[in-house]
Amino acid sequence: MQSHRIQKVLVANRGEIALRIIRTCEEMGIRTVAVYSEADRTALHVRRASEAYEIGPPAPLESYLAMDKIIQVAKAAKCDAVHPGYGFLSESPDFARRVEKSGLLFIGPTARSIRALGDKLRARDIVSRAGVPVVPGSTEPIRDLSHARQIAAEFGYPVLLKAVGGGGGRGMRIVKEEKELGQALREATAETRSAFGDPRVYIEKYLRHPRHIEVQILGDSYDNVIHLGERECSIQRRFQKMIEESPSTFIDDVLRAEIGSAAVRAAKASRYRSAGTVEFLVDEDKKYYFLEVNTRIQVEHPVTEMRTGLDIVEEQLRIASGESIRWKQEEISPRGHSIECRIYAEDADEGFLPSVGKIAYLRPAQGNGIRIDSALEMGTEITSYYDALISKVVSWGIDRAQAISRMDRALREYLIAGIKTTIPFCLYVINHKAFRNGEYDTGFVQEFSKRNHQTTAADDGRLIAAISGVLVAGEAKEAPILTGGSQIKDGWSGWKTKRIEQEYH
Amino acid sequence: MQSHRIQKVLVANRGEIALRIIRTCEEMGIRTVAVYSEADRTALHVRRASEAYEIGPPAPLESYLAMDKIIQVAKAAKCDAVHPGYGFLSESPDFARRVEKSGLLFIGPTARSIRALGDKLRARDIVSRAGVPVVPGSTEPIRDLSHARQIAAEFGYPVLLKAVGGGGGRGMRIVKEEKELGQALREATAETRSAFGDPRVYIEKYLRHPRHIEVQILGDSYDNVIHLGERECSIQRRFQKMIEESPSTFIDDVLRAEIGSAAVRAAKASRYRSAGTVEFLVDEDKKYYFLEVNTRIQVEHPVTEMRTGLDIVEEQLRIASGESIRWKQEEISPRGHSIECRIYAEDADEGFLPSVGKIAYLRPAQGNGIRIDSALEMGTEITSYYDALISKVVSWGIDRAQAISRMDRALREYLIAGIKTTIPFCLYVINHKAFRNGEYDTGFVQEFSKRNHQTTAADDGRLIAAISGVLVAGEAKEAPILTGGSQIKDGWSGWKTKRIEQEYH
Amino acid sequence: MREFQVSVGGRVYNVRVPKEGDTLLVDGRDCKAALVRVHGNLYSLKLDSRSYDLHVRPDDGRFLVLVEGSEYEVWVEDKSRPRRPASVLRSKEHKAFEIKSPMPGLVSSLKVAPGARVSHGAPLLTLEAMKMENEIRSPRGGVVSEILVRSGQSVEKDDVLVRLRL
Amino acid sequence: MREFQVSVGGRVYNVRVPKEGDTLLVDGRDCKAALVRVHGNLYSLKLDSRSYDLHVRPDDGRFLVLVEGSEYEVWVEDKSRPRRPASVLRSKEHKAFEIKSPMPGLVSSLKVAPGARVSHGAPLLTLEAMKMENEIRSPRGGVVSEILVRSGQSVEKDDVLVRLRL
Repeated sequence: MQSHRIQKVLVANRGEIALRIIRTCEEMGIRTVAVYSEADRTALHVRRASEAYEIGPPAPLESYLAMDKIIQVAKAAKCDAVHPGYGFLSESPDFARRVEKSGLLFIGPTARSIRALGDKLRARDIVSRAGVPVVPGSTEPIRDLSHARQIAAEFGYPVLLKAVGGGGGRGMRIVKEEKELGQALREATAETRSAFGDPRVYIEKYLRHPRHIEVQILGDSYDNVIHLGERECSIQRRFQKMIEESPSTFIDDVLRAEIGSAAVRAAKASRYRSAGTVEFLVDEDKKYYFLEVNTRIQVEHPVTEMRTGLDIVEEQLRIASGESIRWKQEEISPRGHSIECRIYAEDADEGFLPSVGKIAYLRPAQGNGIRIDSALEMGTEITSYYDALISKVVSWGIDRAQAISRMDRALREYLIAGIKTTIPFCLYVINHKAFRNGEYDTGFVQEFSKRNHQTTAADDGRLIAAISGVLVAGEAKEAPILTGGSQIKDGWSGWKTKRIEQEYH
Repeated sequence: MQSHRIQKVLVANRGEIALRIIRTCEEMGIRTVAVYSEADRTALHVRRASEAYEIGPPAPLESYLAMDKIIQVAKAAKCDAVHPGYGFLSESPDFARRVEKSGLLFIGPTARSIRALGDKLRARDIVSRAGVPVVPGSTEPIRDLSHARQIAAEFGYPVLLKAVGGGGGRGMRIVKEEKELGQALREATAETRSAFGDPRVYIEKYLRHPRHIEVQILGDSYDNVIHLGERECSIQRRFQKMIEESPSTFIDDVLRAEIGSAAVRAAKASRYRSAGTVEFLVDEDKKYYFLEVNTRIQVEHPVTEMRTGLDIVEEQLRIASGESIRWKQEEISPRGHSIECRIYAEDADEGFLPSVGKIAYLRPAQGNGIRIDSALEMGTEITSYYDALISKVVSWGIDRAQAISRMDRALREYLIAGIKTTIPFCLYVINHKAFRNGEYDTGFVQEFSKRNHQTTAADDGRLIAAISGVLVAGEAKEAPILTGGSQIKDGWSGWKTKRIEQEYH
Repeated sequence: MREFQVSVGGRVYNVRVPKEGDTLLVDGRDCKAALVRVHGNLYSLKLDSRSYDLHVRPDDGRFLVLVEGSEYEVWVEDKSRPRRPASVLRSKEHKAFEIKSPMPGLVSSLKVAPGARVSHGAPLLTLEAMKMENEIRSPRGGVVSEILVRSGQSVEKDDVLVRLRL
Repeated sequence: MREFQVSVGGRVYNVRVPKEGDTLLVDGRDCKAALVRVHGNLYSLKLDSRSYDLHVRPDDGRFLVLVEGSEYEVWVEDKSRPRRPASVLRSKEHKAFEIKSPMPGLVSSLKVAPGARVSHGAPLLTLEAMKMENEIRSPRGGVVSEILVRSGQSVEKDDVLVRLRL
């Protein structure tokens, strides 16, 4: 493969990841082309790109998933490469193939790798041949209920039904006992078909209290692979990650090195190119099992960037242009601790109900050790067309305690008005004893939901809301109902220092 | 000295540095007390502090410089320490002494150190006894014009008149030849008296094309001193720094180590406690000369934090509480490159004329490698009462080129509407060939002003402004003057890719 | 002295505001409070000496108040004006209560029928949106007086789904 | 086709806007431009396929336009409406020109006298503010018709300092 300096990249995505890719391109002197749906006319990724083209209605199938239109724009705008981001077309081997057939570089793995690793059974086969342990499970798709019964019995309940055709928790079902198997199989098959156009499911042993630990890898076109350390992603809800951190508190340096080299072996076995993530489950006995490979930039990649100082998107662009990896494994020396909180437009107190609306006020957190990736601005409309992830807050600290304190400070500073967000939920988690002690597993959020916790220090918040309601109500009416005028005034004075909690709790 | 965990800190400052100190306190679980003038009722440092008290009218003498009121609030609010920030009372030995006499910890050096180092002649004497070279100059204050003539003749013109009583460029005058000496002496004396209440000036040899390089140091109460590497601050205007970076491109590792150890010697000679900065000039022959010690947190401290991972305010708080320094010199291993651009409310194209007004729109830059320290929010009033520094943009990169590219990207992303800012000027500098090559000295900005450069790519900007003026004018009138309605519309489409520069330049 | 009854998330406060001074009486206890507008709907509340950033949006007779990341619905009733007819606020808050769709979506199933007595947090129906099944729960207790949607129906944000009799 | 004359920082553009379509004629050259409002005074201009974030504040007959960090004063005159009397805009831009104080401060010295012919950039007076001596220079050429302040006088932001005859 010849080295080719990339001049212009089409970013086939939207939201924070599109903006994040555009930023790195701009820093590298690479021009960018944004594509956008009718719903995103004034989106930040559109305005920050060098050029932008509308490609269709809001529904993803007609815009961000419309391969033909996207490739057509890339060619018309004289791009030489396409970056798919995450989600949308990022793990479509067809898209990768068609991009490359059009004479454009695909910033990601080869179509062949995406296809091989996207078939979860094939991926398990490839990596287990490379000597990496996989979660015990079936080696072929489930044919019917009796086949499922037979395999489940072999591994023992609980078992997990999983999609062959794709990852990310879609189509997954936990089956605790045999009588649940029939319905779970029907649901999983239906969900899998609709998510991936492939109804095949297979069965894995369900590990109890596992930790989700993944390794960031980089591979080039010359069979070089290095890893950039691990991320712990056990704070999940319905298999969707919510909080990630690096390093993991659960593993020691010996296991860390072992998992890192297992990830490199897995990547080499699939001749992996570009940035990717090898996911593992680690059980209570600290045994690790390969889960899957995500063949794209990951939402949580910033925690690795904060620790290593590398720009993973830059490395992707360099690798795509034919460079070999610039770093030797021993040159990668992560520093400190990093945490990412995903901010979703959801109401955690109402079962994580999505929240839509216009951003009425925005004040991002800033300062030392805080990085925010988002495409929010005042006036941005959060719609139900797209993913509810609206912002990522990433903290770095010299140690885990500092990374947590900074995250806490940043989440309190961050104001997003107009929609409900998971900021209170994230505050709840990072201040929870189990999280502070690093003693949590993938069941954490489920426990939270079961116990019907409220994330908010409800009494305090309600009291403050009540008082401000009274005072604003006084102001809102043209004829002030609060005579004396001292409730809404231009300033304050006052010397009392007692905390309100002391009085009202 | 006994170790005493600090519980509550009064922050005797405003603006970005007050907010920055409050953030670290919050992260350390320390409560904060803000004081504010009538002009700052809704300032962010007031709202982010645990408690806040109004102390007087906008004029600094009646509020942020009012020692009595500040100490009174600190005691009434049961603080155990006072952080002075930079500027205002930070280098007043009287304030430090009075704080400590009130039973509060002063987060900074001892009053004795501040007094000794604040007297610039005494400081030169202390450090030169410790074997650190100082800029050639007089060892006593100037008595009168004939005394000045005699000393100037001894060192040869040009010479520099400098205040004995304080630093920061106040009262400084360059004298190129003898006939200018009389007026310069009068002006310097007057300015010095009004700035520091001390009319004494002295004479230093004026170095040609010097680089301003300073070393961040930390000292504790047990005579331990370490340094955190250097900062190059040669982009200055009227002796006010505008852009700083670390490491310096001008010195090699041998000189770097030498200057670092000279700084430590200088600090030890003055039994320095807390964070401080030892400033040097380095001439064309790479000879270095001690300039002065800044006995406080420095505006540009974030570039050191970005590289070392340390939080300098946290170290100040720990040292003030009686801890010894947590780090050995060999544990300090700076990584990558960092640059700070100071954003002033000034119009660089009009001789850096201050600009006042309300922030009409604010969109901070975000993303990988960018830290913004500011206390701006939409609606913030920029007044002429206080310093024109409204924001600091700090970038980090794995190397200098990346730190510059990221700064460039961030400055383009950063929107501050409603006042004029030095963002265009900073863009001009960091894209200037001399800066890119690292070949600049303290005369850079003066050269810029002399040549009457415009910072803006004027033609392009004017054309865009003109077109948007026409289109908004069309929208502004109730009856649209632009029939057809397609100029202001809800979206765009279009396929032309040529750049406007190609057409209009 | 004016008197208000304020309802927030199921809790009711009695707030008395004096003609002069900053000291409110909240459920009979002293509370020094002053509010200042920062910009637009952003306010700073100083309660004793602590300050809080608040975003307060008037919305359909109530206030949506953002406090430390959480949004509260606040209903304010001026008890000092008893001679006015029952206000809109009052009728909304105390007589009938409408549960609106928080987002556009597809009603996938109904969990209650008219006449059912529901408590705070009881599931009313599920809504498919953002690729997820979302349970809509009752924000307060009452009796279901009307269900305005059926399974399979598309709804827009703010469409009324269910009416409760309180 | 409507015709505008636009003055920005000493440069004058002739802009023709067609009744339909996005293609403007700027000084006779084609230019595909579409403006969309993002929020408040924030706009996004798409010029050919490039986009620019703009903040546009109407201010006293002109527009203050922020483009890539720099603020421009834009004066727009509608040439298609010749029958209207000379507008306020026009009189301000083309007949008399007022130089206002950009900030509160103290006039420390005057550099010109009435009747003086000044060119773009000529120093008019110095103003002490923010602890600095600031030179106020003429934003355009003309003849000083009136000086409204004297040395030692305090001025507020936007006080008129000098009037020019253009």
